[in-house]
Amino acid sequence: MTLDVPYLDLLGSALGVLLTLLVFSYLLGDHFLVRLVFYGYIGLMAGFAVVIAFNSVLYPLLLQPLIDDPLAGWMQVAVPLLLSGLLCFKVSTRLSRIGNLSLAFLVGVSLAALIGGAIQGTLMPQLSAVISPFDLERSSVAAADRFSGLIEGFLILFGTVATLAYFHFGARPRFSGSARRLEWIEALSWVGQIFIAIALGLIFAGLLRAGFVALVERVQVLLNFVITLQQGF
Amino acid sequence: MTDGIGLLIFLALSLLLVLLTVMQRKRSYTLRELLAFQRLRRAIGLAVEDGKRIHVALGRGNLLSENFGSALIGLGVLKRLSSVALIADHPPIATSGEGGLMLLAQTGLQAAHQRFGLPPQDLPQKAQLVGVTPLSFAVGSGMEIRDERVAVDLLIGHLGSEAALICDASHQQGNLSIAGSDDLTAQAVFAAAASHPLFGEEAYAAVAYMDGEAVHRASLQTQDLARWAIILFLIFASVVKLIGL
Amino acid sequence: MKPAFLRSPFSTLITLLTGLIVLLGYFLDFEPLREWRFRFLQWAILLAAVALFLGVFNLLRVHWGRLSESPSKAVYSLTFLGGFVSAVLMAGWLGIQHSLTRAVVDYVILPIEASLFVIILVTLLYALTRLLQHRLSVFSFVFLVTVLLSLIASIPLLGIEIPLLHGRDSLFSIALRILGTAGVRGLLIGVALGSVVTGIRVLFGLERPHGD
Amino acid sequence: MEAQRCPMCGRVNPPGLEVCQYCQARLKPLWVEPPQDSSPSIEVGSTRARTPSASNEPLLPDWLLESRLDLGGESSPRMSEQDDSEQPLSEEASADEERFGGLFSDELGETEEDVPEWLRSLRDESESDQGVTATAAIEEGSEPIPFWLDFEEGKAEESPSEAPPSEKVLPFHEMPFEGLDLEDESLLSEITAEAKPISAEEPQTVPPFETLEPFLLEEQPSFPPQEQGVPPQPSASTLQERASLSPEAAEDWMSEIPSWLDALPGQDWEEGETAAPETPPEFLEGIVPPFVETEEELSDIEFPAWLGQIESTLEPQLESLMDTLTPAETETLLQEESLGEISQEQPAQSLAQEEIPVEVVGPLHGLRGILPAEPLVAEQKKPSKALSELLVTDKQRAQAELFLKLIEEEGKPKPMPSPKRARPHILWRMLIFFALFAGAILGFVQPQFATPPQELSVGVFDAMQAVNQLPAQASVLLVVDIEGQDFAEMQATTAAMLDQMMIKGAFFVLVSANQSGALQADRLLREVSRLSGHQYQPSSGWVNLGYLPGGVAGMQAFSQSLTEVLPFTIDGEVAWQNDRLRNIRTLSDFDLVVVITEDSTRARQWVEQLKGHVLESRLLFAVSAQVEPLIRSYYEANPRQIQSVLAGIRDGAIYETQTARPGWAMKLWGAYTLVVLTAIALILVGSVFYAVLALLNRPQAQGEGKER
Repeated sequence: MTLDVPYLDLLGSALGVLLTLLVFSYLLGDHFLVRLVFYGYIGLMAGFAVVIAFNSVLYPLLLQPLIDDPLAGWMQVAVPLLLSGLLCFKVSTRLSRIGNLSLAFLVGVSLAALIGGAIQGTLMPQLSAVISPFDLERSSVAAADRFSGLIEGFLILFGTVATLAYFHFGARPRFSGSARRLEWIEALSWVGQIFIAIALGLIFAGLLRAGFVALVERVQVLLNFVITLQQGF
Repeated sequence: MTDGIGLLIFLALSLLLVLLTVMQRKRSYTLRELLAFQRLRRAIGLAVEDGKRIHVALGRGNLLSENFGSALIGLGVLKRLSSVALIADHPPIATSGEGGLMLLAQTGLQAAHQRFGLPPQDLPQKAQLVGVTPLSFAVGSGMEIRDERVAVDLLIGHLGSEAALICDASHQQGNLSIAGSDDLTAQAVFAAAASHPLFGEEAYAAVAYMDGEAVHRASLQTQDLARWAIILFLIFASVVKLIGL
Repeated sequence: MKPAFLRSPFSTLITLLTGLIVLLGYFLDFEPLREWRFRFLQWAILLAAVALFLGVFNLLRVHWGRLSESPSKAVYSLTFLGGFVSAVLMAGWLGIQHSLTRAVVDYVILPIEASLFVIILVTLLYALTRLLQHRLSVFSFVFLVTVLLSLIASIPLLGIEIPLLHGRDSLFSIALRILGTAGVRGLLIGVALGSVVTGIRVLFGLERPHGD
Repeated sequence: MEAQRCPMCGRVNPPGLEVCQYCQARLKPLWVEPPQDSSPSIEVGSTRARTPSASNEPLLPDWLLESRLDLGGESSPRMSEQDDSEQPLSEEASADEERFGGLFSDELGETEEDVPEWLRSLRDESESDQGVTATAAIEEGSEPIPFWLDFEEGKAEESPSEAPPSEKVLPFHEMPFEGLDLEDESLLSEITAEAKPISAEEPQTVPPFETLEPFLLEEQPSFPPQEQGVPPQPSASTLQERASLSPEAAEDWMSEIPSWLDALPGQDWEEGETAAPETPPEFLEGIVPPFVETEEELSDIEFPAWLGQIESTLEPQLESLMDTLTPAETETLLQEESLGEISQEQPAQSLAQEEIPVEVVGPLHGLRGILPAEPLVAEQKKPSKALSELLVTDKQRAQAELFLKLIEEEGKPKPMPSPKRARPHILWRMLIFFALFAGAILGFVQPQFATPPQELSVGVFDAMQAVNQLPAQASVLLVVDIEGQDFAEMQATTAAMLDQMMIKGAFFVLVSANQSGALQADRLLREVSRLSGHQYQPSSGWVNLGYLPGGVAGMQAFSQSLTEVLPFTIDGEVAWQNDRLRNIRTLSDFDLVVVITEDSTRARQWVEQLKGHVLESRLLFAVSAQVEPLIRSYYEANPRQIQSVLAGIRDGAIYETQTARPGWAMKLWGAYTLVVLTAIALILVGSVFYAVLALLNRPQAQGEGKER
């Protein structure tokens, strides 16, 4: 095994190893030291986020126009500056209502992004993707593979329909006081849950695989550190 | 062309929602039973009685994307919970990983206080941005769960694999965790780690199952109708494509 | 109960107008609308960044308040504040790409995050093994079997690759992929539908989850 | 002067009569105990929170403890302390006390304004509408429903004809807090359906307190010795003695510790035992107004509506009962009445004495301030059979018993519930961790266990093709949307590809839609450069544009005009002045766009937002294994929307194998495969174990569920 950690980085590695072990100790339960690590980590990330947001958003959108051309810049940044200023009132409990204007604006744009994004970014592409296997004319697949493609398309269509049926909320009230869907919807949704389970199972397995790599990497770092120490002393 | 279809979908859904909301007053839409919400109602009562808090994790969804939808549901749930829990002087706590969500949560809690004629106190503590990155958010939420005598954890918003840490903290405290998200990775995590996972659209039904207002029932009815329309469209379009029309 | 738009008409109107302008800019190819949409998005991005600042300010305020509480909490808050200040100084003054900042990323942040992912991994495995105990259902069983088979198919078993099981083009992989894709599509369409309807509800002021 | 009602038979007599014309009972009491405002009344129906001392006496109901404290003269401080420290219930309880004090007060001259709100509503209601439940009335008044109201309600609803066999309820017998029942019982208990003759040999006061006596002797050593040995019969002299005690003396006595009360809760009174004490203790005085009323008071008193109801229902019953009596029975009754008259005479004579009698027999031995002889004597009469009985149905009795059980349960010390924390199963978690850890170490130490993946994945092939087609000195946009947690995996996935690009001298532009990614992007290139032996540095090798804010909106804006949206580098320097980027104005100017992400939502968003701005053949995705199920459909779509997908360490390892440059992925591969194998084993073992455990526990859980 070769050493990947340069000697000069030994101190940093030692810190990294210490932090790794401390975080691992969280498996035994919450304790003082691991909390210290977590709070320090949260603080660090908050600090970096603030600087990154300043460099990437506030500076180019608010300050740079003023620096480039103060007069035109003011015209350009007046409204966003006002909105930002109003939003800052949200930190005060008493004056927070003043910030509602900015918040309403932000929510409005967010809702548009939500609706537009969901329709154009998810709904329509996914619908189109379900149908596309049946579009034999535009298909670039070789003729020999078209049949299997069709079978695949049918299965995906059926699975999608069953999965969608699973979410049906409407039900009929029963004498017992409970509410149940129609029998055939229940049956379809039962099939749908199998598809959901498989989909989520695949994603879960992928998540585990990503975790295994993280574990292996940490073990490698620890081993490297131990070997470095052995060689160094 | 697709833009026009998008606009059409938007208009159709809007119209349907408004119509069905009006119609709800005549005939309420019956909803199927969802175990998670049955448990939630019971757990809320117990938590309020026990002087414990309810924790809502709003996630870290970006406001300017479609992730915002699940966070809106989380905010709606928070609003309903605060109405219940304020009576017992134990308002829920909300944690988020996004500044905008924190502001919205604080505004909602403040409105709930005002509805009860109570001065909003400790809003910065009750609705916090606990971390700005997914993992720092999860770690921060976990510590809030441990420190704040929480009995129920509702994870409704955009989360990812880090949600496992929140579910784990909840589990170790013996809490009930009900979790739903728009994110598939988070849903996969919830399938294994949450007490009651909400899959896909189920998370969007949370508010309707909590208060049963006309507009929320109408929402679900709209979704039901739209879903069947989509199913019919998929079948019809597939057949049309297949026969080459 | 009064609808939200009657309780907060001004906020609802602002939300509706901005939302519709941006939304129509999405759907309609009309230049003024597109321009306004772009401008509104820029402002919203700025506001979102300001909101992040306010969120961090809120966090600082909470921890500042905790300094006067019990010593243990004060120590935690002190650690948080220390981390924050050092990060701002490093990244803001020296720069993100400075060697010291890089060292902090490499030797502090990365180990913590990677180790936390290991914790997540163990947590997930733990939860998975107890799944059948918690919820003995068809869903749980299928979920568990899928995870297991997927893991088995991802690596050669002690140097052996089974034809029908291993490989991306094996029968097992194709079957799982098709079934999984169907589930994913159904979930995504459902989520999108829920998002759109929720968005419409709030846009038209039928509900204000963040207000009265 | 208005007509007066007989306290015994309940019939209305003309004004001015001293004895009842029907039953010969005295209508005007010979001695009236002056109202004692300061005398504490027992708390009826209180649900006061337990005091600290109460915890030592689990059987002592709180209401009784409070009354004891009150009698002991320490009520005020204790009460005030409690009110400050305890739950609001305490306040409520003291409010109840006031209410009951008002209800049973001797101050009959109360005006309508003095009537408590709840009582007024009750009266109004019973006057206006007998059918409306009292509960509703209370609810209207936003008052908590007094617990006894339900009992009264039930009683009022009982019709005489339908009434189940009624039963006498003893005072304090399992319902110590029921003020009204208690009152009725004190008022009428001695005259039962069986009409037990009360003789001098029958010490009716003794049995309930019988067991208390030794205790009392210990607690009250100051009593005269001759009194200790006094037989339990109340003699005329003792009655005189009692009557001669002054109210002041009684007050003095009351300031002493009423030790007999200590043991009260511990007594198990048998049902059917002689009910009322011969001389009811003082704390009952407030709840037996009919015995102490003067004529004026009687005329002024306003009977509660419920009582009126009872009377109205019972009077016909009584009359019919009298009609059914045989002459012999009537004679017996008359004899008993005459006996009562005889015994009535002596207390009447002693009324002149102002001293309040001291009880010398029975459990009330040594007590002062007990109710005077007049009521006692009157009590022994049997003016009315029906009125003597408190109509308590079986249902009410069952409810009362249930209620008492509940109270008893409350009184019992309960172990503090252990914090409801789920057992974290630390052992199993640690086992999982160490097993995986051991697998990883074994994989590093013994790499021969693992074999590199042999297949050439179609996705990897397509990716290799796209990279191979890159021109020298190409410009590559790297969208690095990763968190630190996934860095290792993403490095393993992309290292070979990036290595190939570096070999071709590609210049990288880095951008990230999340803040962590902005930090990780630099590190990714540094690490790949270091591990692969390249000399890539910032500026010369790459430009980091940093964080792209705004989510989907930001992505969209970036896709449309990247130079305007991100004009600066992550460190705030001008980005697009770099020589290698002079020709880049739009996304289509890049030779290749690679999206590296571990987030399924962002992966999807990038696909949608880059669509139309980048040629499919120039768009690569390198994603985490968790994103693969989602993103692969875009790659396998027909027509294809992206050039290729590299997913997870496996594809990275295949890439490295194919390029014959083992790198980061292959370095981890051996340990990775062993860890996966270990995990599979753990999942199998753990799942089977817990599933069996669940199956074994299932019948038990079902049984418990059924029991519940």
